[in-house]
Amino acid sequence: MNNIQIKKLSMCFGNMFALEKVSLNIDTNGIHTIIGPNGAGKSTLLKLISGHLIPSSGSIYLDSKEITNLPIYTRAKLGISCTYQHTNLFDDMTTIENIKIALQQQYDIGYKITQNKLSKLLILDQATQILRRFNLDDYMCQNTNTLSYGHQKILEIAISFATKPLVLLLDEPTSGISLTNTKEMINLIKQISKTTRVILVEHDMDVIFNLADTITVLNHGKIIGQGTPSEIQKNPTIQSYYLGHYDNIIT
Amino acid sequence: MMASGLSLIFGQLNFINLSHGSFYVLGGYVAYSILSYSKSFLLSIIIAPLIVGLFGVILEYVFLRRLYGHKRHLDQVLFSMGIALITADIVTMNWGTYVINIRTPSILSTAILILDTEFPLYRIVIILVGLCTAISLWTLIYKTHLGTILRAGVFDIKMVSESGINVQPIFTSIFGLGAALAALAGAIGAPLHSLYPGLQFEILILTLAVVIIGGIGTLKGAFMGSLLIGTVDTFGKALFPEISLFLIFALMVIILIMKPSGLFGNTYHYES
Amino acid sequence: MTTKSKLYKTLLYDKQFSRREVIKLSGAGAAIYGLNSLLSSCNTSQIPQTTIGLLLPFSGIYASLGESIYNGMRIYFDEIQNKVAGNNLFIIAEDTEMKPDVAQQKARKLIEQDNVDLVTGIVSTGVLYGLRDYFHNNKKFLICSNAGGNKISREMKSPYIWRSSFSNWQPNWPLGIWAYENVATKVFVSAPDYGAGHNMVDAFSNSFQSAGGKIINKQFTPFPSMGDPAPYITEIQQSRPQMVYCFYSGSSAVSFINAYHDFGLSNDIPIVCSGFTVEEDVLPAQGSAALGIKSGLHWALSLDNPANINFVKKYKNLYDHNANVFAVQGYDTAKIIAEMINEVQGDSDNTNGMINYLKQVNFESPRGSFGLDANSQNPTQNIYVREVKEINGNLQNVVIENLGSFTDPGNNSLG
Amino acid sequence: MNLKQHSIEKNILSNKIILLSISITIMLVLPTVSNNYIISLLIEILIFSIFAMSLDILIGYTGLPSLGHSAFFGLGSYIIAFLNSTNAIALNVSQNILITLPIVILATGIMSFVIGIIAIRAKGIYFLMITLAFAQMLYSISIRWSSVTGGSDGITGILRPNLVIGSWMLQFDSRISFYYLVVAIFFITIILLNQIVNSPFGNTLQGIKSNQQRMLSLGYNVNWYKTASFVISGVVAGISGMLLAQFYWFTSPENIYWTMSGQALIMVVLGGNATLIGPIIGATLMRLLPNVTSSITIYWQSYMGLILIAVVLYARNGIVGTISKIISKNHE
Repeated sequence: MNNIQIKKLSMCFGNMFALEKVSLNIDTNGIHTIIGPNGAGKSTLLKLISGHLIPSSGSIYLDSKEITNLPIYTRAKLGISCTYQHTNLFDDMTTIENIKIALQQQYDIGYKITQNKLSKLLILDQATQILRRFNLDDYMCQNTNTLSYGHQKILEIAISFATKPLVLLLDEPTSGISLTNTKEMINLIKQISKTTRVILVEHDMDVIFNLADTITVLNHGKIIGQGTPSEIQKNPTIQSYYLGHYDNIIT
Repeated sequence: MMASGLSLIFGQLNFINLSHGSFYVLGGYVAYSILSYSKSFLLSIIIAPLIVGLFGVILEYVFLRRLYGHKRHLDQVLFSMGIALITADIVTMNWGTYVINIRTPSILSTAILILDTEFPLYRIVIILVGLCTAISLWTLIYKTHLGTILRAGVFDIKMVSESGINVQPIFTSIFGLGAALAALAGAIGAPLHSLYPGLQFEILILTLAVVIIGGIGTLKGAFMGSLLIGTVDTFGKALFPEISLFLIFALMVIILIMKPSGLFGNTYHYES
Repeated sequence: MTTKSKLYKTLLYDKQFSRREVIKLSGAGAAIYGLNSLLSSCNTSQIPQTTIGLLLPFSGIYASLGESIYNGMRIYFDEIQNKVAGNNLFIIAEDTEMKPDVAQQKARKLIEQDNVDLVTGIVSTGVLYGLRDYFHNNKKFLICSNAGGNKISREMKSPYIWRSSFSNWQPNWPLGIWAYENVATKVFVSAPDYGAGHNMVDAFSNSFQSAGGKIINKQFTPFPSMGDPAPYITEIQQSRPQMVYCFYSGSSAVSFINAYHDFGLSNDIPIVCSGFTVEEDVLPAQGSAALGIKSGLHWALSLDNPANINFVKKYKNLYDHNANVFAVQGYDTAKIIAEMINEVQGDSDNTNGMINYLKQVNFESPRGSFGLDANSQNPTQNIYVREVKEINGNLQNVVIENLGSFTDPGNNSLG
Repeated sequence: MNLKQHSIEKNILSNKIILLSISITIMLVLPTVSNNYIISLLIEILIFSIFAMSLDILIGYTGLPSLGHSAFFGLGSYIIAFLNSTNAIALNVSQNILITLPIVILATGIMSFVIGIIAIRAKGIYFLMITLAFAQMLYSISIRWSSVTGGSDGITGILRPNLVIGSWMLQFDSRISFYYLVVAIFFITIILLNQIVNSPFGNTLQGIKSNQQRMLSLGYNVNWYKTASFVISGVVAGISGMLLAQFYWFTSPENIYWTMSGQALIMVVLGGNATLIGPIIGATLMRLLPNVTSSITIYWQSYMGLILIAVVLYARNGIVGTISKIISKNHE
């Protein structure tokens, strides 16, 4: 269940291939990580899955249902939720309002012009619980643009999580945040992955080998390796291609 | 094409500058005043743009630089409306409410034969002036160092200023240049259109249409936009005179449906 | 109360004031007065006085017309020392901006807050029609001093709305026959695409055709601004008619006539037009491009009658440029209003008395002999054919023929 | 935490009810103490407030700056002119507001749906322009198609409505009775719009204004919501246009011209967007300002221009936004 299948996916920008005939099956539970040097096509792949980009050719399946050309919101309804590399929140709202907006979609009441007290309380309660789970409850009534960058990134994930996704796509969740926040983030992602499949694009090797259950390595828009963290570490081609300069970290 | 198109050549640096209509009108009126003092048409079309250009520089320096950025388009529209309202009063205060016309200079006021029909020489001169302006602007923007900075600046002010270039003065002077061009158009267009209170509001809507059809922030877009509108307007008037006004807006809707960011619009601005 | 009277007295007697200042200050007076009446709801009729509300455009493209009408009125009110029926006369002017909704608001203000005795002014037909039901339903008097929409003399007639200016039909119908007999038999017609444009064209073409003439083409151009007239001129150029009939006013008149001249048509194809196209307000801006154009109107600057000579001279002295037909309309309107109020001894509630007076108005106006027609509630007046000629270095509309006295038919039978 | 939040919300709600009932009372009592002119000013202000509020749903809540809102305002006024007026054009369906109002709502609803579904594809300033283009197209139709619209002369003789239920009839012929009708519609509109903007649907709209992309990735069909907001806004604008036409007994192409949209836009921005009270304050000022300044100076346009520039530069949140900012600062 909840497996994502990618077949011969290509994406061109002008004459340049960002992805070239990438085929990939993500069918094991847990955290799947996509790594690769800058410009390898990791973010592009993620955007293709979430629907922010439409591929030049190839197809994407969620549980053998084709989603290649579906709009973003339909995929979201099917259970694919994503976060953004740069934070993308509702700036002029408070933290809890951010979560509420996600929840009201989750409960499918976003179009209603009346709301009874019970559902109001239910959503409030849910939102508080989620914030508590992400350790954001202290900032509940603060405007999101007054939060620290680290907290903003956590909130970013919390919003996506609130929609109860089947697959959560995370684009560099730890980039640009402090060490303590990074640790917190790692824990959170681990927790989330117990209930939700996570696809993660990351730079930080520490994070990757801490979290990943499986790893896909991309380079120049092509897959050059796949496997568990230990397999990847042992793979000599990948070693020479990519991991060379991380030797000290791995060992 | 037509004189009003000239004022629109300058598609303005990602700034929805509706005060162009006001500059156009001021250009015409100032030229009229200079003409009645100096009796020289040439002098009036040289000095009027300088004065209005200076006015534009002051305006940019004091107010407009606070309003840059694509999130503030609405503010820009409202600001320009304010300027248009004030200019309307300045004009009636100084030049009265009667229709004013600048006489075509006598050397140019003959009609010449083109393909068996008579065509006024002055209009041909205007088209030539318009072409020259367009070409020199194109050279400025695409062939000079200044132009490169400018284009980069429109795209990403932060990046350019981080690379150590101060873009603000350049923007100011470009804005002044834009104002001066509009004034020039107003001055040489005045013999055709005549000047009257309320002119700026008509120009204002036309300016918007041109900028939008061409796409914001591109010189090419503005040029093509004014060309397209000019053509549609002229042919529309000739072929379907009764719905010519309708045609321009229908064209606008069709283009925006097909390309929601204008013909040559920068998708970068559109996305964000 | 006293502040206000003083203010108006000084204003209306002192000719040194320019119009702008007058409006500005009289407006201020009105505002103060309005506030007073709001606060104390005092009875305003302690001192005998007559107040006239004036609805004119003072901004936008018709601003010059509003100004001319106001100036013309002032000349007449000065002549009678601002006294009617023994009362002091006051004017409260409001800017209608050519918008029906603004005009409604201003009309209500004048009648309901300022308690004016009657309202006059109105330049554009749209505004007139927009106000029609208000005046009709509330039984308030409106003497229209310009707007020429035919309907107000016909299907939209109201006993309370009279017109001292013209109906769009009026100058054009006689002109059609004259043009057929004196200029050419085939005509190209061009006018802006709005009510007045169609009214004028219909009147002209009906009489032109009934006389035996042929209309080659009718061209309707965008309103209010025609933009660049070149495509229209080119169309005329290509169909090579014997004559062009047109109606334009304000800036369109200037750009149309100038472009017509620039394209070299003025020597080949004569223009016969509605008089507004080459009236004194636009003639200076048209200059020599207008030379030779023949037009039909109910007045001309050069009309040789004592009333006109007197009026034209006064106007020039006071305002430093030539009078125009709008100013004359203002002058006549002022006269009608003043005499009507004299007739009912200042009692503006005496509607029957006022209507009876209006039905028999007859006097020598600058336009020549002038009367109001009881049927159409519109003037009976002479229509003149004028030609733009250069006299002593000045361009002037010279009367070349008096077509006689006409009145609106009061129905749509003649176009 | 929950309880606290809840009590705050409850507090706000009860405050609103108090405010509403006070203003209703004032509105009902006013005619007894003021003169005719004040009432007609009030009627205008209320009608334009409804118009401005409808635009605010688009600008303030959904973040769609429209410069073509006069299209629906004018449409409403023309439809009522067709439905019943003494003019030859009219169909004279009925004077009963229970019949005419639904027709106006339906017609403007369909029109705004059609225009909306096309216009919402454009974003930001392009949305502004495409709405303007639609309005200007309607404007030229209204001038051109004179056999139906009366051309530039407009349509006169529009009748005031009545209310007929069975044999019971209420006439809104006189100014006072029409005033009460407008007051009623005004408050119904406020209550409805207030309900809408504070509902989950309202939150969705505000989310779209704040961050459209995020809304998409949360699974919201953004275009659907935008269209819905466009339709709601268009319908309310149509109702206000209908009322104005009935009040003036008249409609003309000027009601569709872009300056009418511009006026509404200024009302919203001046008063403060994303609040319902803002557009009302804006409408009040805009209708009173020319009335007051044009009596003092003929250069009232400059004052308008200066105010506009000042708002853009110094008070981007409008009067209401600025005042509430000052208050909250003082609290701190």
